[in-house]
Formats: sequence, structure tokens, C-alpha cells
Amino acid sequence: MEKWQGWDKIQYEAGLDPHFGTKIASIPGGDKLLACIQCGTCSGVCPLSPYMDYTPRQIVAMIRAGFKAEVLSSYTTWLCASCYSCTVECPKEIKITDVMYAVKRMAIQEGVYPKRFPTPVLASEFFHSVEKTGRSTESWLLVRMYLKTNPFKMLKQAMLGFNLWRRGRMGVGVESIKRKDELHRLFTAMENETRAERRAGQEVRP
Amino acid sequence: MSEPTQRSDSFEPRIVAFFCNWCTYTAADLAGTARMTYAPNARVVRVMCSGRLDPQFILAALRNGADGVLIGGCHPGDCHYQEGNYKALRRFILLKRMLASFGIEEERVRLEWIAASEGEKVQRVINEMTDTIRRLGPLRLEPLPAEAAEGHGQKVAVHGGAV
Amino acid sequence: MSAVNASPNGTPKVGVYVCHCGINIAGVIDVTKVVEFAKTLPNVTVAQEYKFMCSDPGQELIQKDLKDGKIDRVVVASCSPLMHEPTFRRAMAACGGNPFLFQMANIREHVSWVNKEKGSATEKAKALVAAAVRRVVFHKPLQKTQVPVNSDVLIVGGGISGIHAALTMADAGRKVYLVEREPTIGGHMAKFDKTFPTLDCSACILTPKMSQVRAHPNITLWTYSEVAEIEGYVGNFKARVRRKPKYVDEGLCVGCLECIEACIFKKGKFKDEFNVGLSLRKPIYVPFPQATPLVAVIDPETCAFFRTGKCKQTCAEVCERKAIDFNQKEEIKEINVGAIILATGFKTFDASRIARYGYGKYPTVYTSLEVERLVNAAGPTGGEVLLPNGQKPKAVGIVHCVGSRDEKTNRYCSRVCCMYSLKLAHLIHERTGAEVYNFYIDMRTPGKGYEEFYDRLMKENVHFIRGRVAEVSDWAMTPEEEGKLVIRAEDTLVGAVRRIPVDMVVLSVGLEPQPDADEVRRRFNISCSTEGWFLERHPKLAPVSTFTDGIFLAGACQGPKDIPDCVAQAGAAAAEALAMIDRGHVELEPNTAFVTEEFCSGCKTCVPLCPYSAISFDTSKNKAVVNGALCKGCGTCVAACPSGALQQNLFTDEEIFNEIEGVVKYV
Amino acid sequence: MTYVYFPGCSLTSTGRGYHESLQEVCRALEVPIQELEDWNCCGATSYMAVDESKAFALSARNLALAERLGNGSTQMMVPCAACYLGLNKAQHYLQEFPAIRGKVDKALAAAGLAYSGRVQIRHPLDIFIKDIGRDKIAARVAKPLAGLKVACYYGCQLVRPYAEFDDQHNPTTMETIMTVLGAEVIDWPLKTRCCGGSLTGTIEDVGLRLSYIILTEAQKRGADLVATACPLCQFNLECYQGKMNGRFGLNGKVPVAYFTQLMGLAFGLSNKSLGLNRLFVPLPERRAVAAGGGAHVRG
Repeated sequence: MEKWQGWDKIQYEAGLDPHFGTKIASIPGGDKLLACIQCGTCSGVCPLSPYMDYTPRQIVAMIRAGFKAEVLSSYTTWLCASCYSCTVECPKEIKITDVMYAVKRMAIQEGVYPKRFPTPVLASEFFHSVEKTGRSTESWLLVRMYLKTNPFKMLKQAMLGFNLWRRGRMGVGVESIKRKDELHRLFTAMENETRAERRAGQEVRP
Repeated sequence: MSEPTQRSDSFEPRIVAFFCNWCTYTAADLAGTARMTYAPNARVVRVMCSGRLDPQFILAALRNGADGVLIGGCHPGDCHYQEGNYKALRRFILLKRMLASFGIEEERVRLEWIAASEGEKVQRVINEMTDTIRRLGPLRLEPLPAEAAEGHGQKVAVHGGAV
Repeated sequence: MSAVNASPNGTPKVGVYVCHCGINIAGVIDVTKVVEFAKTLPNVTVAQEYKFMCSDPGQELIQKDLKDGKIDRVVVASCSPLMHEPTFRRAMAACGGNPFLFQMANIREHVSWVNKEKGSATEKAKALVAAAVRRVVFHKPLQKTQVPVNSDVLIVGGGISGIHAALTMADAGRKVYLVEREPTIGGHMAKFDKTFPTLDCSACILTPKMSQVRAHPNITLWTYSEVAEIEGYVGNFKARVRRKPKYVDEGLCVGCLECIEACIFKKGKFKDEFNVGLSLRKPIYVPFPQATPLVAVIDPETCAFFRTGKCKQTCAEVCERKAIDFNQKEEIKEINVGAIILATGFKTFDASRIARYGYGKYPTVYTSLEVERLVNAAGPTGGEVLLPNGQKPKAVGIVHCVGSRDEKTNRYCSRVCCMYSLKLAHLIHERTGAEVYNFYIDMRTPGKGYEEFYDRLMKENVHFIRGRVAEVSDWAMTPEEEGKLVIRAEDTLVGAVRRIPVDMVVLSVGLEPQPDADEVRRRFNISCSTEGWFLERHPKLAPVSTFTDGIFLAGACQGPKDIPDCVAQAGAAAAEALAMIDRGHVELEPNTAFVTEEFCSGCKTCVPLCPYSAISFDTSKNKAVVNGALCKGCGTCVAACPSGALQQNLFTDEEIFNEIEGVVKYV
Repeated sequence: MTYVYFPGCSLTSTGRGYHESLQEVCRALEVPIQELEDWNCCGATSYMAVDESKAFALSARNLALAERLGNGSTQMMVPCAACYLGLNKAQHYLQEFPAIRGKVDKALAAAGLAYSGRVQIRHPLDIFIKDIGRDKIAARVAKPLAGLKVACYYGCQLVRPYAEFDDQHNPTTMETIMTVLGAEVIDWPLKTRCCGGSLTGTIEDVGLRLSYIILTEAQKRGADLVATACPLCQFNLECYQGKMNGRFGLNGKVPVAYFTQLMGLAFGLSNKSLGLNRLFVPLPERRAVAAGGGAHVRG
């Protein structure tokens, strides 16, 4: 047996990011995050909280306290299915779903999401496919996700794919809009806006 | 001696705020007690009731260098003196018409109902008004009719009869 | 500038005193600069600063300068005049000065507390000081008028607060009118079984006080009545009280209850308000056995005679004293009082507004007020905690903060729910042996013996789960949950979501202002806070006074309160009212309007404007005349006078014009 | 008035039955619809996780294209719950946050587009009840769904957080329609609980568990089938039932149909035109009810 590693659960201030909370709170309407009373309504209504490593309430507390590394690498945000129950029920009107999105975006930007975990991969793949074609093609999206995460699983899903195809519910072609140039100009302008914000020294929101 | 605010390059509007004793003045006190920071541009003149506001006061404020005037009274139905605020409203409407004929932007004179509990509203309204007037720039007045008249005691005909 | 000779002693001599208020003012405003500035203003003979102007040494500064003849009028730049104007006026009067040759510049609430930037704050303070100096020069020496005070008092609301205030005033020998909307006094407290944290019986401590009210020679008790109208002012209010017909003569009824027995409805058929709908009553009823007064009431909405005209009137037949009177009409009583105490109480939060908790959907979800009746020995189940199926629950969940601490319902903490939830937990556990789970956000037990009570409950093995309940529902995930209600909440101390199956859910509903609080406050000309509670004059220093002199607050109409706090506040309100009444007179602010006859053109514009009919017209002289005793000092007539003949003391045109000039062109 | 129809990506593939039946039902109810020309992805759930500004830009392009069609008040019919939420969210954020609005306006301008905020985003449930009305639906019923017990399932994003046409906690629009169709509805507490969304494809164990909970509860309460108003809900609840059987012991099969398919059925439209042939679990046989009789309307 290997040497006992122990759990050093003590959290040193030096290991925290004191700006993490305010950064996440800078999303539109995000300042309410700072008024969380840790009542746990979000976790209680969340249908996914039983499967999370930290409950949504704990994530909020960790965000405020600056536990950036732990939050960004947590599975919690990637288990959020965006059902908005927490947002609707929060007694302090914190837009928790949006907070989860902000964490996801930051995790992707900084490349620190849990590796080989399918949800962030799906999100990125979805993003790129829409960026290229303007629409998402469900079949190819799933194929690419499985290739990047767990190729064996794709084989297990083959039967489902076949059944869908047989009923005309899954095509092999790629969906696309016509005026891709229009979309391209839209995206480029958006990127320029974000770059301009950054140049102007403004804090860019996650 | 004091340095007045630089009015040419960085324009800081001066706003005279007439607040009634019972609702809006109390609300402004509440804003203070709750440490709600807001623009320093408004200076409050307390009256017992917004019904005391002679349109001359507003004109006098503008004539003497105010860039805007804020009037604060109790909400309709809440007047400490039954309906002084309604009287204020009627005079205010007539006055606005008159100011418009002088070419004074209507945003410079504002009437707000602010209850004693609405400290936040005092903060919001003063901030909004300061921003608005900062955008409009300083008030440049053509001589008002009252200027021709002698002294303060004289009244201009904006009373609109028994209002 | 004109009229400097308005000063009684020749050239006015103004003393300016700028207060530091510790660091409250001096931390933001450069006080020394303001003083230096004040020295440059015309007519200012003295300008100085001091740490706390409202302190005795501060006041003595003013008094000394007055006595030395250095000054004859005073400007204090400090806090709000609503706070300390009376203090400084008293100081001036105490050394022979006229207290109305005084003006305050509010540089704390209106400047230092709302500004962070020193430069602009100092400038603003200067402007306000300049305005006050300009203005005070025109102040005239005035006298307060004294008005005699009616020594009777009206108390609105017969809950524990109203009862306590009424008894206190009556014991002091004042005549009290106690007006209660319901057929009985007692309020919410009469519905409770036990009181926290001592667990003494609510009825045992309340009903003696109710009887005392009934028997007290100085108390006129009007139940089933409402105040319809209020006129007048401090010391001299006139109230109109509407007395709804009970259709039973209070003077004749002895409370034998034979009539109820004799009613053609053999059993109760209509929701019993006192038992919050958990039992049924007849059209003729008494709310509960110790109702005060113990007089039957006929509810015309449900009485067969009133609805159909066809009834054998068995109730009237059986009454030997012929107390039943179907022809009774609404009555209006007019009374004159010197002071009014409002003790109109609260209402509980409507739990059906939070759909996730299933109130109104699942019959075993109760509000805390309903459970108060269930655990009450005089309640619908005789004090047994029974479910609609007649069985005792084996597991009970108590949900805290229902309608409290929630932006969507009420932001505030209702203050009493933690403690009454603990009490109900104890009573339910004691009566049923059930497992009781408390779901709380934060346990708030500040009060004498309260934390000890919490401690006791924990030792009684009541469960405490820190987490706001997410939902109450009837879908089962495990065999144990089948047929039960499941409470889902995160146990935040553990960090896991729990599902707890229970037989009964108690929703600890928060306290809200009465639904007609807004209407009532208008009737009495007082203010409400944003949440709708009656607004006290000062949250710390005048907690039972209102901005309307002579009207005081007691109990939960001012904000959520438990019984001890209600009683304490009721006592305080009674004491304040007594102090006012026993002085024998009130002094009225001399800010009334007056007519300078030589300027009055007799246009009569002012006459119809006065809401108090204080202006009359002297046809012989063709001049308007103001009755100073009726004038309340709003100044509406002054603003409308086209000739400037009408003026308002302390707010004359020239005072206001000079104040305006001061604030805008102080340099 | 013509509704601008925004199908969204799912209705072109897994949700094809929804696409087909919705068009058929609109035709039957004489609701004119016109598909938004060259629409793009709404931005949806996953996009928001990568780049929020671009997600809003995507939605804004659709809204701008739609606004160009109507003169001042475009009504946009959005059947997919995720699209409904995505577009609504963009709409709300553009209104509430000037910074976002400014950015999006500039990006739209670069693409030769503009959006002034005048498109109304509406779900077919909303349109059918509020604009068309139950009487008109009832009048069209030819073969009432008598004897059929339906569990109406709304899923999450349709009612939360933006839908104003129905109650967030206990929506009843679909129940009203089903009742008008002659079906019986069950009362159950899970009608707005999440089906697992895209987790069925990523973290299958968890996603399936959520769908399983919903199906089991519907079964327990005696539902013959589940009616949905979202393509992803339908897919999750229906297409993974085999796996749910194996993994959690789901009892048998539960038909899951779009509410529009059920409307079409009651209107007497053909199975094929409603895309019923695309279902994995066939609908239960209908008990014989005299056809052609007037609608059986209750409550």
C-alpha cells in the first residue's frame, strides 16, 4: 500500500483568488450573488444536485470565498442542465443558472474543466459547429463528442442512431444556413467588440 | 475663500430641491441615515407642504443660477394637509407650460412623489436628474418676466386662478 | 438686500455653529473651511465649530454668546432639524432668546452621510450654511400657541397591545375608548395555546386582562366596530366610530348561549373564523368561550332570516331577556379624544402563495396558526394533534421562513417564527410523540430565555435541519415514502440533499401588515414603511411616536413583534400618550398663515383653498381673515395669494427667497 | 395575422414529428404560419457555456430577421422549449442590460441587420389557448381522445424562467387543450421537472435517471401516455426507454407524444401526416368512439 496521503483540507488565503467572486458577480445582474444567505434552496430544487461533487449552494459559497481552482475544476457546473429551477426559486433572486454558465465559460477559457468529461466537450463541439454552419446537426455533434471522450461508447449508441435514422429522425447530411457570410460578419464584429472592451482596459466578464 | 465648482470645463449642475417636511424631507433624512450616497448637486429647501410652493420660487431658483429644480411631495392621497400636493401638481403643470414657452427644457424642472420610506427614491431621482441636467448643460436664461418686475414680493401670473 | 431692520434689536447678529458630530460630519466635511466661510457672510458675528453641538457644552456655547449680546439669532449646521431643532430652540429659550430666531442647516443627513467626496461635500455644506444665514436674518420672534388637550384617548385594536395600552391608560385615570373590529378582543394571542419560551398558557395570562378591560370603569369597549373617520389634531381629535350591528343587544345579553343552542341549524355549517376554518359554526355564535364581551353575534351573511326572510327565529324565542334584535342598525359614535394609540396588529402570510409547499393542495399541510388551534385545548380537536383522517402523525416537518426572507414575498425576517416553531415542535412532540423536523435557514433566538429554549428542544430530540425547504410533494422515490408527503431540502450543514417523508407539514408563516393597513394609515394621516408597516417617528429614539403628533403606535402594526415586545411597546405608547395628556396642553408650532390687511385685495382666492376652513372673509373690510387656531401651517393659501398679503410664519416669501438665493449663489 | 415560424435545429432531425404535426394542426386550425427564412441556431444551452455574447448575437439575428417580416409586431412561433428560452433570454437581456444591447446592435449592423425589440416570442401552447381559443379547437375535434389518460409534461425551459402565459409551478395550458380534445388528464407534481436535457447524451447514467423518474411517476398515476411540448424531452423520455428498462427497471413502455400529434389525432388527421410513424413506442389503441360527433368538452 502506498504512503498515506492524508487530506490537507486547510485552505490558506494565499491559495485563494480574492477577485474570483467579484469577477463572477460582474455578469449582468450578478451582484445579487454577494447577498446569498446559504439557505440551500438551489440545491434542494436542483434535480441534479445529488450527482454533483459540490451542491450549487456550496459552489456559490466557494465563489464568494475565492476557491477558484476548486470551482473551475468541479463537475457541478457541467452537470447543470440549465433547468432554471434554482434561478426561479432563489429567495435572493440570484441567477444561479447564469452563474453556472459564467463558471463554465471561465473554465473553458482557462482550459481547466475536468478532462475527458463529455459535457464541456459537447459544449465546445456545439459551439464550433454552429460557428461554421449556423445550425447544429445533432448526429455529427454526438459523433464528434464520443470520439473525443469515449469512442467505445459510440459503438453502444450505434443501435439508437440506427433506429433514429430508420424513422427519419436523424440525417447524415450537415445542416447549414444559406447566408453564412452574414453570420460570419456578425461573429467577427462581436469578437472585435470584445477585443475593444479588453483594450479599453475594461474588466471583461466571464 | 471657497473655490466654486468649475462650471465651464467640468459642468456640475446646481439643483434646488424643494422638499415637503412630512414625506420627501424625511425620505432624504432616511437616505442619509441609510448612507445612500448620491450626487452632491441637489440642495434642499424645506417647506411644510409642497402646496406652499409658489411658482415664483422655482423661477427665482432658475434665475439665481440653478440649472434645475426638483419638487418632492407626498404621494397622491398621502398629503399631511389633505391635498396640498394636488395643488402643487396643478401649479406645476401650468408652470411647465410657461417654462416651455421660455425655451427651458422640461427635464430641468421635475416633480416627484416621494414617501417618507422611500430613501432609495431620493437617491435615484437626484442621481437621474443630475445626469440629465449634466447632459443638457448649464441653463442659459433669457430675462424672465419677473426680472423686469421689482423685488421678490411681486408675483407673475402663473397662479392660474384658484389653484 | 432689504429689510435687515426686521431684526428686533437693530442690525441682526447671527451666530453660526458648525457641528462635527464626532466624525459623522467632520469625517467628510472640512468643518474649519465651513466656519471660515461663515465668518465672511453678512451679519455673521460669531462662527465656530464644536465636536457635539447637541451636547450640554455645545448648547452652552450658544447660550453664552446670546447672553453676552454677541448674537441675537442662531444657525446650527449639524443634523436634520427633525432630529435636534427642538433641542436648540429650547437652549435659546432657556437663556431668554426667542427660539424662532433659529435655523438649522442639515449637513449630516443631507451632506456628510450621502457624500463620499470631501470637496463637493464641503461646498454643499457651505451652500446650506449660507442659505440658513440669509434666511435667519428675516426670522421674526414668535410665540408658540398653547391649546388645551382633551384627556380621553382612543385605542384602535383590541389585541394584547391594545388591551395593555388601554389598561395602563385607564388605570392612570384616563377615559379610554377601545375599538376592536372583531366581535371579541383578544386578537391573535387568544388563539394560541402556549407562549414561548416559558410555555405558560396563553389564555391563562390573557383572559384576566380581557375581563379587566370589560369591567374597567374607565374603558368604553366597542367591539365589532371600526374607526371611520378622524378629524382634528393633537390634543383635539374627533373620531367617528362605526358600530356594526351584532343583532344582539349587548346590554341585555348575559352570554348564556341558549340562543346558539336553539338556532335552527342543528350543527355548525360555516367556517369558524376564530378556528381559522378548522371547525364550523352556526350563523349565531360567539367566537370562543372566553370571548369579551361574551355576547352572541348573528352573521347576516349566513343567517336564514337575513338570507331568506323565512326562519322561525328560534334564537329570539328562547332568549328570556329579549336581547335578540333583528332590526338593529349600524351606529355611528362621535367622540373627542386627545391622543390615539394604533394597535391594529398583523395578518399571517397566505401560504398558498408559495405553490411548492402544497398548502391548499395537500390537506395535511397546515399553517402555523392552524396548528396553534389544533394544539389548543379549546380548539377544534380539544388539543389533540390529529390529521384529517383522525390519526396522530408519526412524523412532522416544520418549515421555517414561509413568506419571510424572500425577495418574492417579504424581504424581512418575521422575527417570531423561529421561536413559535420551536414551541410548536415541543407541543407536537409532546402530544403525539412524533418525530419532528425543523427546517430553518438561520435559527434566530435572541431574547430572554429563548436560546435556552432552543437548547431544550435539541435535547428533546427534535431534529434540526439547516436548509430552506425546496418542495413539499407527494411523489415517492422509496417504499417508505409511499403515501406520505416528502419534504425535500438540502441539509446545508451536511452538504447533501435530503428527502424526509412526513405525515404532516407545518408552514411557519411570516407576519404581514394588515390588508387594509394602507387605508388605515391614510385615515390617521401617518406613514408606512416600504413593507407596509406603520412608520415610527424615529427607529431608535421615537419608536412609538408617529410623524403626526398625538398618534402613537403599539405592537405588531409597526413591525413583527412577539408578545413581550408588544406589551413593552404598548406600555411605552401609553406612557407617551399620558405624558402628552397630563401636560394639559400642547404647544403648536407658530408656522401659521397670517394676512397683512393693507395688501389684501379681497380676491378670495385663498378662501376655498384651505382644507381646514381656517380662512374666512370679512365682508365689511373686504379682507381675508385667518383663524390661527384652525390653521395647520401648510402654506397652500400663501402660495396662491396673488398680492403677497398672505404669509406663513417661519416660511415667509422673503425667508424662502433668501434661502433659495443662498443655496444657489452662496459665493 | 401570420405567425413567423421558428422550427430550430431539433425539429429538423430528432423532433421531426413535432415539426410535421405542428404544421398539420396549424393548417387544420387555420393558423397561418411562415417559416423564418434562413434562420440559424438559437444559441441554446450549450452555446451559452462557451460565449455569452455570441449566443445573444445568434438569437438577435433570428429576431432581426423576424422583425423585418412583420410591420411592427411580429409574432414568432417557437415550438422548441430550448429555442423558446434562448430567444426569450436574449430578448430580456437586450432590454435589461444596455451594455449587451450596445454590443449586439453593433454586431448586427456589421451584418447589415437591425433589431428594435418588437418581436414577440411565443410558444404554440400559448398561441393555441390565447389567440385561437379552446372553442375553436373544440370545434375541430372529430375523434375525441375519450378514455385516454394523459400526463402533460412541460419540462423545464418552457415555463422557466420567462414564460408568462402559464404558471411556473403548475402550468395548465396543455391540460386545458387535452381536456378539450376529450382526453383525461392526470394531476402530478413532476410536470416541470427537468428530463435530464443533454445529459442523456453526455453523462448517460444521470440523464437517464432523471427521465426514468418522470416516466415512473406518470405510470404510477395511471397515465396511458405522456404528452410533451419540447423535442429534447420527447427524445429523452421516449428513445432511451430500452436502456431505462435495463438499468433502473422501468416497467414496460410508455408512449410519449407531442401535444400537437395528439391534437392532430383528435382532429382526425392521418398518422403519417402527424409523424406518428416516427415514434419508438406506438400510441395506445384508441377506444372506439363514434367519430364525427361534436367535441366532448368538459370543465
